Amino acid sequence: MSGRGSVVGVVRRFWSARESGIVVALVLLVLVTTVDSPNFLSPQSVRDLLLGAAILVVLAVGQTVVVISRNIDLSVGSVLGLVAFATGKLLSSAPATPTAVAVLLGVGLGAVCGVVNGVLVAAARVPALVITLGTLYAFRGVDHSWARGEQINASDMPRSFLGLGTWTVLGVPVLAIIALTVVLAVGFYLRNYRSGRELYAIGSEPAAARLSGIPVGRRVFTSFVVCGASAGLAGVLYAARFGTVDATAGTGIELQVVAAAVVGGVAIFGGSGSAYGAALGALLLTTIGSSLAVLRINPFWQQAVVGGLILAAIGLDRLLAVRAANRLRGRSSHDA
Amino acid sequence: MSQHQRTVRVGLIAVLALLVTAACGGTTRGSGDSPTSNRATGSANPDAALVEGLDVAFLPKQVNNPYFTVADGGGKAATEEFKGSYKEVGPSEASASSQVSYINTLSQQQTDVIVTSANDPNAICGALTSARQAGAKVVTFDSDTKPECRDVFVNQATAEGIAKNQVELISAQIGGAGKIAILSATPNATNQNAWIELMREELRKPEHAGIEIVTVAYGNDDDQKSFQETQGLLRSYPDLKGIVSPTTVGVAAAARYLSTSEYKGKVALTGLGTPNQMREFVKDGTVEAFALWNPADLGYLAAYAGAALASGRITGAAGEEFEAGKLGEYTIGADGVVVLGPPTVFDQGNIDQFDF
Amino acid sequence: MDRERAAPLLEVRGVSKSFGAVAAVREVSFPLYGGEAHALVGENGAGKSTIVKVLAGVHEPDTGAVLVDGQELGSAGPAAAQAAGIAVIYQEPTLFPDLSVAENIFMGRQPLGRFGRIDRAAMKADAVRLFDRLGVRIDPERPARGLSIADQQLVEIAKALSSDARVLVMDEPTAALSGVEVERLFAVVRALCGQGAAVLFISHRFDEVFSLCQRVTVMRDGGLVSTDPVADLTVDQVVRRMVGRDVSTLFPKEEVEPGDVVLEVRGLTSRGVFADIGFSVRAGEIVALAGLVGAGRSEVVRAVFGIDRYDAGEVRVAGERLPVGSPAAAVASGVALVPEDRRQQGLVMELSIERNATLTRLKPLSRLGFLGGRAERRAAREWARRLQVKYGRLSDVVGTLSGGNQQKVVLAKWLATGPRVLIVDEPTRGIDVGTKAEVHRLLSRLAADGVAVLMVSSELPEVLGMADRVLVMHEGRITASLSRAEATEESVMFAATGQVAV
Amino acid sequence: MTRDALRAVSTRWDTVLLVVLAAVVVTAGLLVDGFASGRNLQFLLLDVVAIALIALPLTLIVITGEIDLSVASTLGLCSAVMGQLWVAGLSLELVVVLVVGLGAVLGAVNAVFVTRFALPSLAVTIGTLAAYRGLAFVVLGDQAVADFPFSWTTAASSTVADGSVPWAAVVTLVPAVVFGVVLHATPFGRSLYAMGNNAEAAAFSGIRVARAKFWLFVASGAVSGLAGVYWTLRFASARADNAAGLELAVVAAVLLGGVSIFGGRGTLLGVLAGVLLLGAVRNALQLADVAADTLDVVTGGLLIASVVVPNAVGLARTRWRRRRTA
Repeated sequence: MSGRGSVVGVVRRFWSARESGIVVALVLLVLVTTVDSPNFLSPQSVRDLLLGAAILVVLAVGQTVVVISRNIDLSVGSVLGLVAFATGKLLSSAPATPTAVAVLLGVGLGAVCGVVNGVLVAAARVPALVITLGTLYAFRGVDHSWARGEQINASDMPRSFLGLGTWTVLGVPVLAIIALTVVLAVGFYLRNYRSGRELYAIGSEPAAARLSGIPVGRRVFTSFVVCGASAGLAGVLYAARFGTVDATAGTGIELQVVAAAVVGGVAIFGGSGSAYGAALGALLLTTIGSSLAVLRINPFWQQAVVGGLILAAIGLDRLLAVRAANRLRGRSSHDA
Repeated sequence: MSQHQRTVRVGLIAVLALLVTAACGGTTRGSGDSPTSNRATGSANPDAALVEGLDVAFLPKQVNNPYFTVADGGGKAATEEFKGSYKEVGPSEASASSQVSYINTLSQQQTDVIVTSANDPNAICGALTSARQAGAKVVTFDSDTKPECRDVFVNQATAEGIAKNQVELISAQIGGAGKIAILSATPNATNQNAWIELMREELRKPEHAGIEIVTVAYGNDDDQKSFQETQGLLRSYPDLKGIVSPTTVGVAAAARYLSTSEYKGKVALTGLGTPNQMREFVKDGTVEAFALWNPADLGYLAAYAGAALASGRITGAAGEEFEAGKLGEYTIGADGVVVLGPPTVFDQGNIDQFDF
Repeated sequence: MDRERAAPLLEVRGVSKSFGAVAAVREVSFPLYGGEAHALVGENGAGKSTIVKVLAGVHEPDTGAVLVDGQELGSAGPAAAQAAGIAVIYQEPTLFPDLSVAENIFMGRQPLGRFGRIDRAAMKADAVRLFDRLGVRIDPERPARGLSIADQQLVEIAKALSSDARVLVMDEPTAALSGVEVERLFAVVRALCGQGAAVLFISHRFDEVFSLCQRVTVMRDGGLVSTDPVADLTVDQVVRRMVGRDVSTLFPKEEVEPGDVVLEVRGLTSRGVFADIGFSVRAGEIVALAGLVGAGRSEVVRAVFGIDRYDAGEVRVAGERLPVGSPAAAVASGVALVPEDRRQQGLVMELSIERNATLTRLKPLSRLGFLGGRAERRAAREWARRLQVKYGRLSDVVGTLSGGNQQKVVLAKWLATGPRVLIVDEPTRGIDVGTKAEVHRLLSRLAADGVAVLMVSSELPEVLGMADRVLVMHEGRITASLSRAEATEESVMFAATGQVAV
Repeated sequence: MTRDALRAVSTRWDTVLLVVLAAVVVTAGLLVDGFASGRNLQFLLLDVVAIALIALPLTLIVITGEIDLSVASTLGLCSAVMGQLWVAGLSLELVVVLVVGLGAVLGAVNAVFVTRFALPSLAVTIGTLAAYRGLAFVVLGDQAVADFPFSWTTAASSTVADGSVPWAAVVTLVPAVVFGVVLHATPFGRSLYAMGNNAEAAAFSGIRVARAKFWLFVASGAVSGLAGVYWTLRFASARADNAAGLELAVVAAVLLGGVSIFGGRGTLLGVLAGVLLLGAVRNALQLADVAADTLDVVTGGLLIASVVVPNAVGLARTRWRRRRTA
């Protein structure tokens, strides 16, 4: 890691990485917005951006783990809602609960939901899209029938817990630090551990994975538990950040989560993509929301822009893949 | 290849032919027919006793929505008072089409009184009309439908009243002059749009000449979106003096954002919110005062209006009067509208007296 | 000879395995000794692949067991087999296209650094070392996607080597390799045997079996026929045991007077793949397209048929020019292609025999644009009979048939269209000797009936035995056009390796 | 192996569904007050017409191994445009033609991305799901157009002679039969199964895979546009958020109907039975005053059961067979 050569290498790797495309888009977006409205980059504003993205980032990273292995988890919004309500309920009825315990319980409940998905997908060998579409309805129904229209307000929860959503360390929101930790941990795991790489292998070619002796069922099961746990964590963070929780929290967020992952370069049919990309995708989507609000663009355009972005992202991935294939083809014919 | 071209050509010709036939003559906007109005028929008997054992069904915009849970709770209390049987049904997502399905079900169940809040003033009209033809009395509350589709609308406050109240609140908080922004719910929320329009009108009056609405932002009644929109407003209008958010989700989200930001105490915030959600922010000084009607009373009044209709005491015609339990006497206004009363303003002094 | 008394490294003992009502393998037993290469031969459908999958732990035997060092193999699937030191190279490569070559080799066995992290540098170095051993140069960091079939097969072999397996099972590893690569592979296998490993080698190429292996096991119809030292047998004996009868002439070429030019290709070019390809095929003629794997032969016929687009040139059938990239148009003008990859391209494995056999003729079989089902059934039965397909019911899924019978279904679906031009790409790859002869007879008869046949084949005897004319490709160009008289093993190989200028 | 067993069971899945549907209808008729009445039948059918319509082309699309999640957004955008065109003073007949045409164009956009650029339809239509809904809001904003002629809006829920079967349901039968015949009794339909199982082999058989998929997406768009017209007239309200989220209900019905999400398997009859089953269950539970949250749990449970049960039965069957032969 010393000398000019490695610097050049790092730069080159940056340019060839899929993530760099999103970074460029993000930078451009922030530049344009800042030119129009200079205090878009004020400390408070940046803090807000990070805060706003944190929950989506956690969800998108969890989703990445599942999507990489050629599955999908559509139930994350419902899990988030369920855990957010459960956390609120716990803290309003037992305000003395330490924040750490509340977080752990929330993550645990999310993981339990993940276990349900994982068992159905891995053991019953049923397509994840169908199962998680089913649990999307089912978890939300459980949430509703538990809440029965009850709303938990900020005043019902202890300040120490709500602080999780507002405190900053050296000016950086705690929420963003938690999200970043999750990104780094999952990203590091996926890149550097055998079981992480096996998820890519499963997503890339499931039949080959089975022949290679990879415990496919167990890995897929684990990926759903991880995704559920991250949705659980997101639920706890949601409760802390917004302070107001009812049974509808997180409704419809699953599409944003999938969109963030796809925009971040996670292939919808598995095998490639990274947690970092997904996190950047989530950050980009959130920033677009904030930018449009700041630029005072007709808010009706936002959804259309997000849709266009998804199409652009997958189109770009395709283009890059075709280019790379052409390059390889050229090279191998020279070697022959 | 040639076959492909032929297919395309045949298709084009077919489409053209259709267009030509369609364009020559046909139904245009001016030539449309209109439904026969079925306004209040029959005559009222002001002395009739309230019938016992009425089936009263509350159909909110969305079940498990805290606001409607409280409002329907009021309806339940009222129904118990006049010894009817109460139930609450409704979709878990706020959509007009699911409401139609529930109205049909209620009509099928021979319900005596349907009390509903419309997700769309037009979409549920047909279903309500056929429910009424099947014998049900229909009361709308909170959000009205077209007047010809229901018997009575129980309005939480007149739109003018709310607009006036909101303008007065913000005016007092920003010292009568400055730029303000509005943080609304969804772009097509009927109530909010009506109120915003009337607020603009109110601001044209000379005493509010110093106040200017710079923009309307939409938080979609979603916490995250409302947060973002609040941030956006403060970013794009550094000299903003105040925000009005006439929706409970929006005002709570905006308050929560302000309370932890550098703008706390510098930018005024008011709107329509529930005391439970807002208590913390009133106490920490983020919000000086805000308003809301009592949703429980709203449901309570709607239930009584329904009972009066079903008992034949009123028919929904203007000028008729009816007794609404603890709330006392109400008179039906033009278009079959009953107004609950002026909104309550909550501030440090009184907020602890309320729990909803 | 003292090995006879030594305990075998691995023993297949009384293994039976059924799928549904079909017994794929019945009571098969044979030993594998350390230091020996052991050939497993038999016709397609004889049960070799099932044995491979049992050894790999993919299938659990219904009865019997696999013993390694006298220990029964656990039932934990492929992982248990790997733990016992068994490595398998499958007939079809099983790589992860999105992952790097190095990761493909070491998946699940990556060298670890501190805290259980994968040591990428070590992994890359190990991969380079393996490729050096095999004498090939493949960039370990490039993704597996886009590798040629031969390179994929080499990665598979590297994968098996990397696991330091004591038992190496190779299911037709040489099918896609060039002669040089085969020699290198054999050197590695011999070295492994020298280190005491046992190798199970499955191949249809008897020259390879006889040059590499010390012992041969013959299977027929799911049962064991014999296990003997190779030295005690001749090719003829082995073939007789495989088919259970004498094989009639393998290349029953009929002499035909060629008619008019039916297929004409001019200046066909696809950048980076092949360039300036021109030839013609007459009615009644069989033209072979020979060359090494990777020379671009399959790519040419794919372009001719319209699967792939091309950048320049033209294809004419009976004078009419075919549009670029439209197989439907090619079919309409009487071209048929029996593709290289039967399972992936030739058949829809999940559909029934009947549906597959009639897939190319849906329009002609429909009445007033509607399909009733009866016409399809009749047509399928008729063609299954003509090609002597062995099947249970026509509604059975085609995947349940043996490889040879599957190939017959592919032929049936194309012959039913009554083609003027029949293109066959490796028509007998992975097919047993008996069926091979049947296919050759069929091609010969079709040519006699006036069909123009274009045949891509890597098997020189097949090329020399069947073709009226041989076109040889090298690196995307046609380097020689040889008449039947001119074509010899030498002349074809010279052109295929680019040593002859045109 | 499980796949084979799965197939054996699933070939009869539509029959199973019809039996379950009949059982639900009979049980509900006996136990739930007001279920077995003409009026209720009318309500039930009116509720499922839009889902049934959209499910028709979607069935074919899913059989080819693709998916179209943008259907509800297409419906919404078509509804919004219908409102604007009506306000602009065009005749309603012309508006209907234009709106269905618009739907076809929106479908063609999906088709171009999927067939020309070879992008996964799941990702593409998640993108257009957001984009079309966004455009709907851009077109109509927060407005609602409601002044459609009364004769048209009542026609949308009017009934055939005896008063219990809505015309809309009868009219839906026409495309249902068309799609059914196309899928099950034409060369085109047969080829859809082949390409759903193995697109490469289908292409090698001379089947125009891309073209078939292209037209299916166009059909899906056009039918969604038609459903948009129906929706707008039935609720007498053109709004940008019409039918938001309906895509999940449609996909649920198609999957419940026995169509494999991986393609290559399913029948139109099964899908129609699935649509009716979901509708009947919800209707009966609503009449029985079961809360909305329980309805969601039941819907989710049915969906999961529709894939888990055939799988489990298949596994049990192979196991049983193996034990018998062993």
